[in-house]
Amino acid sequence: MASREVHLELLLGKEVLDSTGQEIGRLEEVQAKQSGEDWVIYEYLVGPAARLERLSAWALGLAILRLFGAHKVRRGYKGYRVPWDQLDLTNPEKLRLNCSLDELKTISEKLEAED
Amino acid sequence: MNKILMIALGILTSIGGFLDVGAIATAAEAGSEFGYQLIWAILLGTICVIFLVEMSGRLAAASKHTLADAIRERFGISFYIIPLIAEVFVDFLVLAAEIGGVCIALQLVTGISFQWWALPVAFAIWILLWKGTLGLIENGISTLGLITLVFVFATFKLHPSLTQLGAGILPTLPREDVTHYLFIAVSILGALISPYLFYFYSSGAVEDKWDEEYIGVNRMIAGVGMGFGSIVSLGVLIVAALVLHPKGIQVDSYEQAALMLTETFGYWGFILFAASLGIACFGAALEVSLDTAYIVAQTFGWNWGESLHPKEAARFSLVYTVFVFLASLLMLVGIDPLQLTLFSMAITTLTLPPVILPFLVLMNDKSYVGEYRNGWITNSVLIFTIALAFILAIVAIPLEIIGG
Amino acid sequence: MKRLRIIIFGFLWLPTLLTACSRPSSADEVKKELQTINSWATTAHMVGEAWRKGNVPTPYAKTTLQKAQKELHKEADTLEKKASGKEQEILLKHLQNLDQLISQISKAVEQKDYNAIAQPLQELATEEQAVSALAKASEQP
Amino acid sequence: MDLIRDVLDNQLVDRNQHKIGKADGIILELRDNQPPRLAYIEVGMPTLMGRLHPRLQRWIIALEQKWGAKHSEPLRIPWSKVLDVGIDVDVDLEGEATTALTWEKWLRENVISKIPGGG
Repeated sequence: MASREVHLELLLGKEVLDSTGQEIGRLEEVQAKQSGEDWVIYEYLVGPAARLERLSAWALGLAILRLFGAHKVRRGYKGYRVPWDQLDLTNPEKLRLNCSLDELKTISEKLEAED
Repeated sequence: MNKILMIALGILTSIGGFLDVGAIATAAEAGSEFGYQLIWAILLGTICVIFLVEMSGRLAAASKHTLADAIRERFGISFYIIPLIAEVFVDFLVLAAEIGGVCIALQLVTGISFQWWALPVAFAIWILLWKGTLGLIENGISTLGLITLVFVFATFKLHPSLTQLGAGILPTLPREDVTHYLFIAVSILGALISPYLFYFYSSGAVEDKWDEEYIGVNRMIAGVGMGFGSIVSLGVLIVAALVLHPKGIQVDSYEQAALMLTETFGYWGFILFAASLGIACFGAALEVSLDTAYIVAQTFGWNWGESLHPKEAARFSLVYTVFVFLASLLMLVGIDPLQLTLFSMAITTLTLPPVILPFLVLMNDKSYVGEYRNGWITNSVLIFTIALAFILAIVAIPLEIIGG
Repeated sequence: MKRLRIIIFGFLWLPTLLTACSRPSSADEVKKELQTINSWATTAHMVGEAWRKGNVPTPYAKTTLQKAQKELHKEADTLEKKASGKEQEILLKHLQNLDQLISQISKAVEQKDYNAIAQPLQELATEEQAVSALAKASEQP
Repeated sequence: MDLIRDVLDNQLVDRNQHKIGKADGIILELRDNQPPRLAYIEVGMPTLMGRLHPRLQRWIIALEQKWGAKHSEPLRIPWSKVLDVGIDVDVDLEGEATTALTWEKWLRENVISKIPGGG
């Protein structure tokens, strides 16, 4: 299959659903690392900032949350770490996990423990 | 450069920048209508603006980033677009009001109606920006701005009662006209806490290549310079309270304000009032025009710099060129300058929350300010200022309708 | 431009206009009017006085006196539109007097006649006192 | 590396430390059974406006096509040209030679230089 392009900036703040269609949060951050010649994505952060986005102060609200709640938001306190192979980007309008929320929780905790 | 000289220059720079059409107009109106009772508003506004200007400078010195750059980079375009549009809109109104102030000053002296001066004044502003450097603008205008000290001298000559002055330091409500009183208080705060100062100051700091060594200098400039400007505002308020208030003259137009120094200094008093108004507004007009070009260029990552030749920063230079002439049109069609001033001060307060809120994040973000993060005192003042900004934004419009 | 301003005003403040419907009482209105009248009358006086002493340039004095007159006319107009009463009539009479006196002062300024200005200035002071007496009286319920 | 925090919306500077724009967009290449690859950084008004509203994007493209430099294509900087990601993003390019400065150059030649003192 031919390669496809995705505009990352348009995915930011989009709703993410799990494989059963349950909303788990919004795409907050994308992490990349070097792999040979290329830089590749290895992890997404899906956070709880859903409500704040309505005020369009999404990023700011998030930052303030982090300020007061230290790094908990980022460290999976209420958000999730999603490995690259668990998030399907093929339809940018509908970001879906390849697993269910419960499975994601286990994966996320495992990643946390590894750090 | 010698550090003391640097501080002295910096302080001088900020004096001219602090006093503008809004500060003069609101202080004159406050003094003429409520005597000393609104002194607290000037003091409160000064404290807020000192802290915010200090933070803008510290951000620039520690991160080499201007405030506008930092907000877009840290929060992304979908948040930044709010303060950006708000700021450009407010800059437009304020610039028109500043141009109006210069035009009125010329009208006072020559008798030729202010409308006729709109385009010549706009041209003078533009040619200075086009040909001049940042150093020339900062130092030239603020040196001339020392003329506004005339209000402080007048205060001493008029011997105000210190106990009555002291009573104005604490906020009190008047027995009547409460809404109008509060409206003027809000306008004073809107005039002193001008968002353009923060963007302009941080851009100037980056253009002057500030680094960590300037952290201390910056603190001095913000504190002494802004405090000094506030003393001049207080001078305007006190003179208006002593000269106009007892007679029952309420400042509804600049012509009335122009009388406040004639009893103390005679003909020169009149000329000095016009000169103070004209120079302060001219300086502020230069800063507001530059500010707009700065933030637009920084939004899109264009090359920018007042000291660059226009062809080195074509889009930047074009922004201020178009902006200055567009703003002067508001004066050309004859909108009343004082009404426009008060109106734009009220609108300014509406834009304060999205402009000030990002400080809280940026000034605590290690990746920007590193070890120069806010301490608990600066954070407390900042949170207080943000709360104040929200209150002002909420009450400004109802007050304008009922009391303005 | 004026229309644009009205549109901007309306757009921004419609919600607050709808909620903030409190109107000032008529006693307050009368008092405000008296204050404005007094303010402009005193301004005219101060300008005349400053001009006589050579403290302000003639063109400034002329335009400011005109402005004072215009503002006083505006007050007279609003006063006339309201239901007539005895107080209104007295006030209108005062406004007429003020208008005449300011015209005389303007004329003196225009002709640079420093002698002709003394008399109307003095009379203006008397009128001002009458107006501020009315203002004081309106404060009593 | 955090792409949103460290790259998106950050200042791009060229080899000579000249500002050439901001990182308005980041383009990923999706691949089968392999992690998505960072392909380009995109610079341009249409990309930026597209993030606010698709209609704004169409307007700005139409405007840029019709007037002035008649250029609306965003610049794509291959990820291999990215030298360093700090507060600014350093790229190994000559700004003047790229299309990021098409409008800057057009205005310089057609507007600024026509104004006295601007040449």
